[in-house]
Amino acid sequence: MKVLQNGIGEMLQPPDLNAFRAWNRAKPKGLIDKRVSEAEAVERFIKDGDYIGTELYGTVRCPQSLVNEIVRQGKKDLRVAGQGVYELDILLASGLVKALDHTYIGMEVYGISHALRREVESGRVTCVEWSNAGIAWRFKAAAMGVPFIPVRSMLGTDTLKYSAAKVVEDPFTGDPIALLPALILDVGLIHVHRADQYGNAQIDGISGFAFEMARASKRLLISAEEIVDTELIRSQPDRTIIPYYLTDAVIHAPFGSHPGEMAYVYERDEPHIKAWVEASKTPETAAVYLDKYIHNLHDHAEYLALIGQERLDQLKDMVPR
Amino acid sequence: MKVLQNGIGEMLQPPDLNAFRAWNRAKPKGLIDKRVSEAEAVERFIKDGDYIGTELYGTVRCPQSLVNEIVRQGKKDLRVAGQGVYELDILLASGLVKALDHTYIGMEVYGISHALRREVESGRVTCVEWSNAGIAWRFKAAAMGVPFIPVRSMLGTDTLKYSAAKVVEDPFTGDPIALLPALILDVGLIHVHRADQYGNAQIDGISGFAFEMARASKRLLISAEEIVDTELIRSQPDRTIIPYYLTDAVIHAPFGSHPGEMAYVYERDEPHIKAWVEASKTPETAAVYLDKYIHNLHDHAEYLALIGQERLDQLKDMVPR
Amino acid sequence: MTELPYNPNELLICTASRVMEDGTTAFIGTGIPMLAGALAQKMHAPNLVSIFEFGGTGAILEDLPLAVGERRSFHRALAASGILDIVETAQRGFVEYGFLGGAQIDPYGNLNSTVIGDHANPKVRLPGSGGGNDVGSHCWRTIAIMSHGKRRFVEKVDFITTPGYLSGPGAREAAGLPPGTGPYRVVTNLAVMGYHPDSKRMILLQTQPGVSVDQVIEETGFELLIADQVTENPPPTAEELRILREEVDRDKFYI
Amino acid sequence: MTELPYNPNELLICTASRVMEDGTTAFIGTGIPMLAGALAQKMHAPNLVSIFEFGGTGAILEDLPLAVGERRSFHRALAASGILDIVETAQRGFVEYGFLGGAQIDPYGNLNSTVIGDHANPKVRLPGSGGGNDVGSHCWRTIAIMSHGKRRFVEKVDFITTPGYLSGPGAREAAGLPPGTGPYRVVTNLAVMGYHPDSKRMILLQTQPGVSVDQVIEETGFELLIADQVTENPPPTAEELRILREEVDRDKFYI
Repeated sequence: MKVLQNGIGEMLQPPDLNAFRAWNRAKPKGLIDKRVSEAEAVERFIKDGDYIGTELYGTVRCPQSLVNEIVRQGKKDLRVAGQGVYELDILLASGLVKALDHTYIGMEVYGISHALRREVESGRVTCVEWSNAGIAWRFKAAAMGVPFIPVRSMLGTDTLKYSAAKVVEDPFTGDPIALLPALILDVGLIHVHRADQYGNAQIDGISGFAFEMARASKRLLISAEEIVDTELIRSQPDRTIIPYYLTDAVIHAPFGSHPGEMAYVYERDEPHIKAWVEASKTPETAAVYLDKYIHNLHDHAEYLALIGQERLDQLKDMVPR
Repeated sequence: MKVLQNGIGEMLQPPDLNAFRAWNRAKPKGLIDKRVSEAEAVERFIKDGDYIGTELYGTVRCPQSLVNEIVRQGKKDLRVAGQGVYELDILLASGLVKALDHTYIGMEVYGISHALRREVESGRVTCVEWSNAGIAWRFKAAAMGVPFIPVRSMLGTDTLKYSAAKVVEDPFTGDPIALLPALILDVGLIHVHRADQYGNAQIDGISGFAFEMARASKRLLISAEEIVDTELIRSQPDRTIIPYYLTDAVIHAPFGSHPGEMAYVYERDEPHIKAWVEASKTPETAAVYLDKYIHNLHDHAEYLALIGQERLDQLKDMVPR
Repeated sequence: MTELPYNPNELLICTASRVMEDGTTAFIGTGIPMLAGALAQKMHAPNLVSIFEFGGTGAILEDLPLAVGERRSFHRALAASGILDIVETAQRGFVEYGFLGGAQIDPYGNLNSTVIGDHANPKVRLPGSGGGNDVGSHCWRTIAIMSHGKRRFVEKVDFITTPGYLSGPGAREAAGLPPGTGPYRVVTNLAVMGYHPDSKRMILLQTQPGVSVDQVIEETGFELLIADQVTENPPPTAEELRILREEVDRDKFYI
Repeated sequence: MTELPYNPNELLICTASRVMEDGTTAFIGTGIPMLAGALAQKMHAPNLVSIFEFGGTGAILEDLPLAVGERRSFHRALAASGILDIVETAQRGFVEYGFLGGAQIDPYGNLNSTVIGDHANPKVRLPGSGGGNDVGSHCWRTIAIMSHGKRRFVEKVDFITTPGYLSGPGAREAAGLPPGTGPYRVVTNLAVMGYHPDSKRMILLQTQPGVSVDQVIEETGFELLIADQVTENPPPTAEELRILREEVDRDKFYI
């Protein structure tokens, strides 16, 4: 089984499955009340230089209240699994990112990310390239507890050349196939529809890559629109996508995805997103935005107060019933 | 990336992912009414010598009405993914199996399978060995559309030696790791709680390996306790574990898992299972059982009539509400 | 030239929607592909199954999704799963069409959406592959939607983000990509192009209404093959425009 | 010897249940492990998390499951997923205890549940690995429950279905199995055994009530190491027996 090609990208987070096993063994398995504030969760579980990831992405079911708290506390030199929109744009504009396992950072229909351009073109942020599924597959490998996963994406392209993947000869067929290294996060951040105090979580609608990322994270912070009684979890165990033992902290975060949407609960705040797209065009205007919506506020409650109950109600009412 | 060990077991179904892709491309993608009887489904979609698999296993959510029809039509020389209890015991006792990718065939609390002993010790059935997860992982590889999957099971054992797996040196860490070949079924048989006429299916409770097997099957037969309107499917799309385009036939099979159980619907018929354990001890007594419950009956409706409405109601009533 | 009854986006959308056959599956990305897919569903392809990257399958595209993961992408869908179920479904060969875009395309349909200039020292850092590389690797037939110009249609892209035919015939298979897959059409404001079956190089098939072959050649930065008979793509019909404006994009988000 | 207040199965169940600590996870198989797990939950380990192979996590074991996939295995559970989520959770190192059985065991804890005689020409075809090999590969500490006898405790098993310490110290790691995992205890009707930290060979730790060390040696088909101080495993307590009979196995399915 020959190695045909080695990606030249840096392995930002080398996979050590045996260390991951030892870490997981030591995690508490009892039913413990894990509810904390955003401030406490970020303070206790995220360190400068950590490798973090956010799910789903910045305008859809995004752990935005946690991302805002990371910016507020100025956790820096972060390495980030880079598939995102608004949330990663905010981190980049705040100068907290050192390196990206990059697949897509942009503003979707609003085009390219100005923060990404500034940070990468200036050399302040380095990028290792992957495809969207490539990043999710790397989480899947970690979630399976194996060091790599075979895929047929990325082959023949510069995306693979500038990644840390390898191309090998499949020992069963002799054909070339890509092997992507497992990606184990120091911290995973996932926003869900509901969770109980122990960290059992449910998601409604598409689940993005929450299943894989939750299982690929050494520390897992779950923010939830709603905290529910464990009896609800036990009454429909097949709805549990994240079992409690994976979870380190549970944060009650109503409208936690704002300005992003939450399927069935509230719509995205389009004017707010557009406002950021405008503000992000220069460091100065971005700084004004970040001060107004993050630094000048103590917590998510003050953020929601600033957005205003009237607007939040509108976003709820926009959801088709 | 060195190959350190090659299993000496026969590759009963060599994985050809490119042929699988071409097959899947040709499957109809439109919404077509796929409802047929057990007889028509087995007649049209299963051939002598096919490689088949059943999910979950023979006393739990098992496609028993379809397995009984296979026996009734005498489809022979079957190659089977061998993780089962009652359902595979019935196939073995009927002499329809030629080879097994084997992990477990037994009667659970009632001990070993007499049919398995007779067929294998006589040399009529050959076995290639795997672990339970090993077989499911092979389905997962096929479901992913890749030729193999890395795992840390089976290493160092005769289970691997007598399988068709390989052990290679992980090119990222240098450690030995097992690669299991994808397992693509000619026909997969899965029993579910409810499906619509197009083959969109839902399962309540544990899902065993239905997700993986459905996606690893060239032809997929879905039997369902209940046929529901597609509007119900569309009203909760996150409950769809098997999307319609995977499905070739939809069979309405109330009590389709009998004598096995169906979670939340009916309990297992313990005395009936015990009766088979007794009957299976000799070819003669097994034949009497098979005549009574399969060959002397035209279809599943006659089978249910033989079991009797009173007994079926009891099995429903035994489910805790 | 007189005022046209449609705008450039409307032309692109109608052209792309006509490319898709009924009863097949299409991997739908943000923007114009969504409108093309929705229009096709309402015109000639009622059984076109829309597949969205982050998990939506078979959604009814009543309202226009603004993002591939948002709730409209699984509105009354037949299934709502996750990104890997979707991409693995494509990897298994279930997805016929895929839509792609990029800042640069070369004669073999290779696309760049990663970087202008050197990767280590970029002139312009672009958003990156996203799902593009996955779509370009696994879908049977990919359709690139571009705005036509010399700086976008180049002999050599700065970075191959998404595989076209790579270096030419046989190159995809040699790289391990699934046989029989690859670029199918390029739809631009000036023309519709395909690929020569033997050389796998881009070939002009249709010009957009009022556009000459010479114009297309002029705006293309590499030697473009020309079909024996280049036809003119019919302009958007009144029915297409009505559905597009009144049903598909009521809020005029894109058009 | 007078009539004992408990039967052999009750002794095995109580002994196995005592081995499990609270606040950990146990991969529960059909039969005696289920009763041991349920008893432990009701005795000293209320926070012992039961994990069933086919998807049940954290079930309340009110009624006794007859099979690892049946509805009692996810009764009021915290999660009901599938076999691969469970085994991959073990592969990620989350599962502390695993229960195993077999027809033969050797001094290194290797187990045979596949075949007696030659694989190509078997004397007795056994049920096979099932989840055994997975449990023995991924769980941190495995507990084998056997009935003690010369024909079961053999110098060399006919077939290594499930890995113990294989050929001895370092062999699991050399084979690629996760470091720090392996056989922990063997619970039989005659004794409780562990493994020597250096040689990884089976060592007698406890005798069952009324059983002598010589008896155990006599019934073991290989040289058994003997701990400096072999204690006697206390007989099942009245409380253990009451809970076992009145709550865990009301229907007397196993006892």
